[in-house]
Amino acid sequence: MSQLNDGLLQLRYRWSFKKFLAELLEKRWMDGIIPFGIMVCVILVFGSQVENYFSPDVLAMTAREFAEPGFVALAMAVTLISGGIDLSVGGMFAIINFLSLMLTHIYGWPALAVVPAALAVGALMGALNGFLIGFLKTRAFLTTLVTMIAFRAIVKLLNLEFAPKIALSAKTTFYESTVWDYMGDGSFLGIPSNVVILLVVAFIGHVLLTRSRPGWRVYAVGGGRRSARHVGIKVERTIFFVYVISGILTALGAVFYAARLDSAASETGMGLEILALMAVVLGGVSILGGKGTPGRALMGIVIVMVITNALLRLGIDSALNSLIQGLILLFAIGIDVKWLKHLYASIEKIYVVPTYLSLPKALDPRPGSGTVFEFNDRLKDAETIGLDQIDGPEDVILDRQGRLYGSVRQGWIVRFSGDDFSKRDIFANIGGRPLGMAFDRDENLVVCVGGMGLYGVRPDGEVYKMTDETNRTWTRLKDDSRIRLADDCDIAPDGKVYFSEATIRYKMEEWPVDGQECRPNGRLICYDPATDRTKTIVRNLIFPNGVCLAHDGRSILIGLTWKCDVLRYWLEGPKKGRIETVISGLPIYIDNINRASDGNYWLASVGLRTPVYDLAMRMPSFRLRMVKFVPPDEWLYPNVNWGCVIKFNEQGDVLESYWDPLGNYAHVTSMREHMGYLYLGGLHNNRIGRIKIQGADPEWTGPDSYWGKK
Amino acid sequence: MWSRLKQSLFHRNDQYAIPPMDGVLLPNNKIDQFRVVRDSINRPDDLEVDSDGRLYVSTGNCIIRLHGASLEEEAVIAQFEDPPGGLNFHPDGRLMVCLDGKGLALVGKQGVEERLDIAGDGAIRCANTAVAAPDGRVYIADGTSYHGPREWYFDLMEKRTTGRLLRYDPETSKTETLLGGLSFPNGVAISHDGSSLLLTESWSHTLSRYPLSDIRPETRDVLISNLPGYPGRIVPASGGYWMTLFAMRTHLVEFVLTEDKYREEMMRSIDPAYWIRPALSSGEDFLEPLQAGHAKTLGVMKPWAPPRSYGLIARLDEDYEIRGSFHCRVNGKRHGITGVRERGGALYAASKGNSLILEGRSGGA
Amino acid sequence: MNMSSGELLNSKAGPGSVVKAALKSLTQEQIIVLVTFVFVAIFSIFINGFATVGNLMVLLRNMSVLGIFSIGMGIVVIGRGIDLSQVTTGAVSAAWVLKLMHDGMGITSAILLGLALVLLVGVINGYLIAFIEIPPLFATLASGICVYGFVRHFLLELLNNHYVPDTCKDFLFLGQGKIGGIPMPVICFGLIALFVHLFLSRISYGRFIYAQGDNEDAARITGIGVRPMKVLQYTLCAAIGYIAAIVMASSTASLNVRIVDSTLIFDVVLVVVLGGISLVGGRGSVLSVLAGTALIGTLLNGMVIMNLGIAQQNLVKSIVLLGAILLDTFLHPRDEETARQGDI
Amino acid sequence: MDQPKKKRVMVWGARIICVLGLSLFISNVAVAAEIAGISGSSAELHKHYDKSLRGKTIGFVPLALGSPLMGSWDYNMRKEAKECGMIYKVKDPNWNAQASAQAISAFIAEGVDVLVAHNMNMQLLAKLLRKAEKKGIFVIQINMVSNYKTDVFVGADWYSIGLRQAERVLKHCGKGTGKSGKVAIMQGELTSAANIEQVEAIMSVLKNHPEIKVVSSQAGNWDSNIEHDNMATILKQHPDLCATIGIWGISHLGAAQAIKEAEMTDQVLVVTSGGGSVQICDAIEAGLIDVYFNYQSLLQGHDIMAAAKLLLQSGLEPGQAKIALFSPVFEITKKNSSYSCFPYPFPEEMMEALKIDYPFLPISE
Repeated sequence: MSQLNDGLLQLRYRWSFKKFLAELLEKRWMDGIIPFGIMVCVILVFGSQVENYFSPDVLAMTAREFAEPGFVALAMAVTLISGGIDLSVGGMFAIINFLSLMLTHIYGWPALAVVPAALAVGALMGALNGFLIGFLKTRAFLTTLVTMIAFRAIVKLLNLEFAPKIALSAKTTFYESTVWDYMGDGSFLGIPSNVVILLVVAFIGHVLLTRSRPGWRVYAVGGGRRSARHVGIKVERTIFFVYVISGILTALGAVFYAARLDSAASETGMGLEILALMAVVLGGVSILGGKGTPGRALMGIVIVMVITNALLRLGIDSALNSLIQGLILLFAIGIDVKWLKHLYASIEKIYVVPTYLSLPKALDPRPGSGTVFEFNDRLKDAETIGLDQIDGPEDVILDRQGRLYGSVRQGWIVRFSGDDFSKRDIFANIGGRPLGMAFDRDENLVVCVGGMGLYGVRPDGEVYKMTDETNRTWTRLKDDSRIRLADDCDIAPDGKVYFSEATIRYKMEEWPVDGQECRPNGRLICYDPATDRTKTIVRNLIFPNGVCLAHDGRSILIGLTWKCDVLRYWLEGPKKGRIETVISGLPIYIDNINRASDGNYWLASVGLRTPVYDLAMRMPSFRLRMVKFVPPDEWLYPNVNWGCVIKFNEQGDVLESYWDPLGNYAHVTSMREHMGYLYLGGLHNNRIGRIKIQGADPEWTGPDSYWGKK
Repeated sequence: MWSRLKQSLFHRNDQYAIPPMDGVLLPNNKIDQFRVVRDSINRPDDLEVDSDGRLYVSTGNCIIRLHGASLEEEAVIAQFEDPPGGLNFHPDGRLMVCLDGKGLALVGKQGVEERLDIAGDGAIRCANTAVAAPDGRVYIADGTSYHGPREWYFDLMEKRTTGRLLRYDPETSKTETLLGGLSFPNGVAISHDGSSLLLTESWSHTLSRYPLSDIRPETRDVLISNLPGYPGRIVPASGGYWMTLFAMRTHLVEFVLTEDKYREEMMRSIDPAYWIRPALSSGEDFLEPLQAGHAKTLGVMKPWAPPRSYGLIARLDEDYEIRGSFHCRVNGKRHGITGVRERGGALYAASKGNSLILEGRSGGA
Repeated sequence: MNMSSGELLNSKAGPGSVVKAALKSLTQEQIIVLVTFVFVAIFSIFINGFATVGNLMVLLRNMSVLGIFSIGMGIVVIGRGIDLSQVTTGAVSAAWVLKLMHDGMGITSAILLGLALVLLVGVINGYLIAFIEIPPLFATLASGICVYGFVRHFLLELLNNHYVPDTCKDFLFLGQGKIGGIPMPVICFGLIALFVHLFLSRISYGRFIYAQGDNEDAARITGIGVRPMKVLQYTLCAAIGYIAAIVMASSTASLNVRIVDSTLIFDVVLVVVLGGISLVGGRGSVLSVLAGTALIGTLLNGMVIMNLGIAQQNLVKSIVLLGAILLDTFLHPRDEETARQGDI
Repeated sequence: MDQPKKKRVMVWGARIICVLGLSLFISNVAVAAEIAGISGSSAELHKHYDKSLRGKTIGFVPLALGSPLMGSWDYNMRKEAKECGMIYKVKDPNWNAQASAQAISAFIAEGVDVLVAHNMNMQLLAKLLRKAEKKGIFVIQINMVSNYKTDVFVGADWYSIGLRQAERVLKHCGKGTGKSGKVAIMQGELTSAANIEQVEAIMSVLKNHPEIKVVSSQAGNWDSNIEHDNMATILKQHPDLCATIGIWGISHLGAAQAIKEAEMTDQVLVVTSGGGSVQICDAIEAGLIDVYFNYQSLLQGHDIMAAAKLLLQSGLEPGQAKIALFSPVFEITKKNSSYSCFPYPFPEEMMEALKIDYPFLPISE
């Protein structure tokens, strides 16, 4: 009954919407998904309202009208991303429009010459903004506001001077030029010419911004001028060029506008800046800078243009129209601000999702309990090696020459040599957090490095990467292709490295949080040096930690820390690829597993199960609230101050246990037998210990048992 | 359910209500520097000094007297079937002894002379301290009507408020209940001017004062509220008072106190020794709950780890302001201080948690 | 800020710093006043009919509306904000008042209704900025568009031009009347300037605005309710803008809502920044507004007499404003270290 | 050749075009009638009328709604379209160039039968209008002629208005009047066709009279506030100003106010022009404005509809006809101001007229 009950509870907590949501929000494309949704809705809603909205020629017409603001939106987007803003786009737009008409109508330039000229002038005007904002460090908003007024005034003046000429030059009422007309009316495969150009430009811009150094600089500057400057980016220059580009893009739009309408109106581009601003913000380009892409800007412009255009075509009166636009703008910016402000906080809030785990009643380890786990003092007089010379040797291992290696917090592999291990040197500096280790056939040291992956160290101390990613699980929302917390490894006779990844949801230093969550977040991965391929072979394990190849080399043992189980994964034989439980419900939290000389296995315990913690494991919501409301330093923990080492046999019977009453080996995360001695390491210990084992084979060494005598 | 709602609505502000150990309560190691008068003495609970400077200790099932230059000599002066607790002299020279579950005993020249175990509306289950006013009437802090002093933590984890303040009149040998529904009244003392009565309530972390002439709930005057620990006994000092805090509050315990489902299941199914609760001593048994801060790194337990047990004596001045404090921190071994007395310049403390009698300089706080 | 610019000063030796030191000895108001005098002198010499008492009075009169607007804006800018919806709100509300009077409502009740509307908008602005934390620029930009659309659609029946009906000729006194030969607009300007000056310099709330504008976080830490303060600022700004709009409407006996599309709001910002109320907040005073107003007034008046077109006027204005902004950044350089993100 | 003469020629040219157009159009109707084999009876006419009009759509793109001028157009078109069973659509770009372009192309896309465009300037919509005609839509331009001449132009004859304004000013300030002869011109939008023509007309007259000095000619962007301030300045500078000419009465009211404030209403002749809404007549009553040339926007609205009806019945292809209907212009002064203006905003009963559902005969074959 209770079994069934447990099962049900497990199911109930297995899948969690909050977990799904948290991992969803983590996705970078989430920022883009919202504007996209809005866009689709808007198109459907208004499209259904306006008659024959989707008929090809109408669509083409609309698209043509969208394109020119589209360019301006791109310009606005670039400036916003760089942490600025360009309100003078409208003015520039008008000037360029007028200029190109002047050149075509009055001076009769060929269109092919007009375009570059216009772009050049646009760049020039942008350069003015850029110089003021970038180098003189004026405030973007006011500066561009002023230049906007100035540009507008200039347009007016030009207009007074030339508009009548353009207008009254009767014979050139319509400036005839195939190129010009193509720009204005032509289309390519049914797509209006300016739309084609817009898409091309947007694509190039996207690639440049998101995939090239200059682009990254723009994002960096927008994300934070200070940091950008501190990392040595030339902020001034970057900003300058951003505004130049903004000018060019605007100019491009204006030329197309001129080609389409042939109108030198001084009202041209009135309110275009607002339109563009609205668009890009709606598209999810943050006004706080450093966020957004050209693609999103285009989405935004589509949204805005659909709305305004539809409102106009529905004959909505102008006032209501502007009211709606204003509300949309307000809404968009509000969302934008709030989204950025709260996104990460809310992810933090809901990321940890504890699940239900019911452990069987544990054997009593207390003194006088008479169980195999009964507390004893067998580790009391262990010799200490490298006392206070070593910071947390998670794993220890010895090579054929009897040198002792420890993987320590600083990211080193520390080596002790000499007959009393008095000589200490740093064998290799890998970085990350080196954890489990194993020697391969050629005496390369294979190391699991927390936060980095699986690395190898040649006998001469040269470090080389073996793998740091595996095949992604497509059914999972969270990208688990990177290896975040490789924990312990062992090597099969065929040279394949089997290693455990404790959790894919948390970083190295967050492992206790995973303990609170207690989800099957871990997995067993196999790396084959021969083919250099990495493959996940077992998923959904609860913090798999120790990995040890069975003596016969036909199966591997996996220790699940929080589940207190030892599993066996068959590499060959009838049960090949199958998993079976060897031991379940130990009273201790399992860490590394290693071979013993007598054909049994050593198992290190990182800590003890306590009754209250077991109870907490059966009350996920309690743990959730604890993680939320209690300061991390006061969280309930497994008792990691009393570690021990136990020995068990192939059948999974626990044979004996070793305890330290002094607490010098507060917790033991690893142990190796070597020449009749047992060496002890601990994740937070300040020493390596060793004790003489009664009745152990004094000749036995790890490498021999794996790769035979040399 | 409501608590759940409250949690979600009000962001559990109560979680952050524990004041930091700061200012006059800044942790130090002064208790660790005390001289050990006796060790391996069986869980001493309270101390009392007589006019000749002899030290009376309630320990195990008896009262012993320590005397001599450095208190090296000792004599058993009374035996009980139940562990004795709070000690105080009655003006008539008899020693008032609180007995676990058995109320009060007055010990005179001929040993136990008088017993008081029923008080008006029920047995005195948990007499923590008894103190006599100058007029000879005895005020008794009866912690709870459910458990004896030994099981104080049951009372805490059951969130009971059944404590009483009783007054016993030797003349008429009448007992009356002055106050009820207190949350574990622990220490009771008469102010220096003899005009008012001081009372500590452990579970509400308060020290309050009542005018001796008129003790009613209405006349309560809270002197200190929201202490960072659970106040125990309070005794007069030269120009002030000593107050023991026998254990500290921790976020985890406060949290568990709000988690009814978990708490009840824990109390139902788990050995009390391994509950999440404050204790007088800790660290011996490895099935005890462990908190993140406790994890040893490089073989060291951090002194600032969350205290399951702690040693703390606070010094109050005439105006009941805390002026200083003696500490024994988490990594120390002199925890659970329940009794304290001052004699001359010396301060004697009983560490019930670690079964020690300690002597320090009273001026040190 | 000052300190850091001081450091800048020390760090950069050379002619620039010398000039800067010289300039720094003057406050920006003083500089502007000087410039104004220069302009006045030039105009008086080269433009006949400028230096007449009558013209100067006209100059004052024409500037008073802009001046009133600017004082309102000044309050917000001192608090490190900006209100681009001020003119819009004021104008449409005033138009509504005219409409109401046209529909037969009494002057006072109409004006009070309009005021209520404006206060509401001010509070909403403040809320958006203080509580939803939308940058002022965008919040007021958007709210301006909203208010314009809302009032025009629901209250003005889409009419652009609104007139003071014959029944309410008294209303015209506000803009056209004279007291002791001084036109009412000038008097309103004076009074408001006085009140706001007292508010900013004598009342604790006024001082708080400076504190908040100078360093919002510090202000919050010292226990000033920064958010309510902001709401207060934007409400005040809107209300003062409303007064300006009323005066404007009354002086031409009509109001065209399209003034919203004009560059008036930019003129207001121009006056404020020019006068030395830096956009970094916490600087300047009503006096700065007066100085700025004087300069712009002189310029515009002179340009009108010189018969320059609107376009030319705008060009000149924008150049002057550019100069002002440069001066501002030169005197109070933006401190890259403390500059907040999105603070554009 | 010099500007004014060229202009005058143009205008006369326009008038001739107009006359020719009308005759052409009449002949067309005759032709059409013949083809339709109509005997000439009213019923037959009615049939032809209904057939060619009913259910046809007419689209209107003003600069913006909400001013008397465009309001009255909108009103009349709405009403008359309803009367003859046509569908009337309006899209309001509210002074926004892109928007009005969008509106036009939207109408083209939706395929209306008649398109009425109020052009912001001389060639904003030119290209689109040509496109519309190519697509088989009749295009009527109002008040502001674009440099692409479409089927019909309905609107004020700015040039002649300008001439007449100048004449009035001459009469008031010219030779022998003994006035200073100083004249201020308050322009509107310098690039709008109306403005250009009218001002040129005025100048062409005034410049032949040396005694007249144009002391100021500034653009007020149709904004009464700007005109007010400008005028105030000008008056201070030229206290002996003789007359002011405004292009648009509504905005010129600002200048008039300024004159009133300066108490120079009697001295300064205020000449302006416009569509003739009631505010103007009030102003004339009040003596703010002296002479007002009213091109009667309500009538223009009617003309637009008339032109639309003609085109639809004429059987012409879009782009064939070139017709100009210059609006009749009335000069309003104090004498006739009481009855020469239309109320705006329109009174209820006028709005009621829009709500009527007119009865229609079925179209009989």
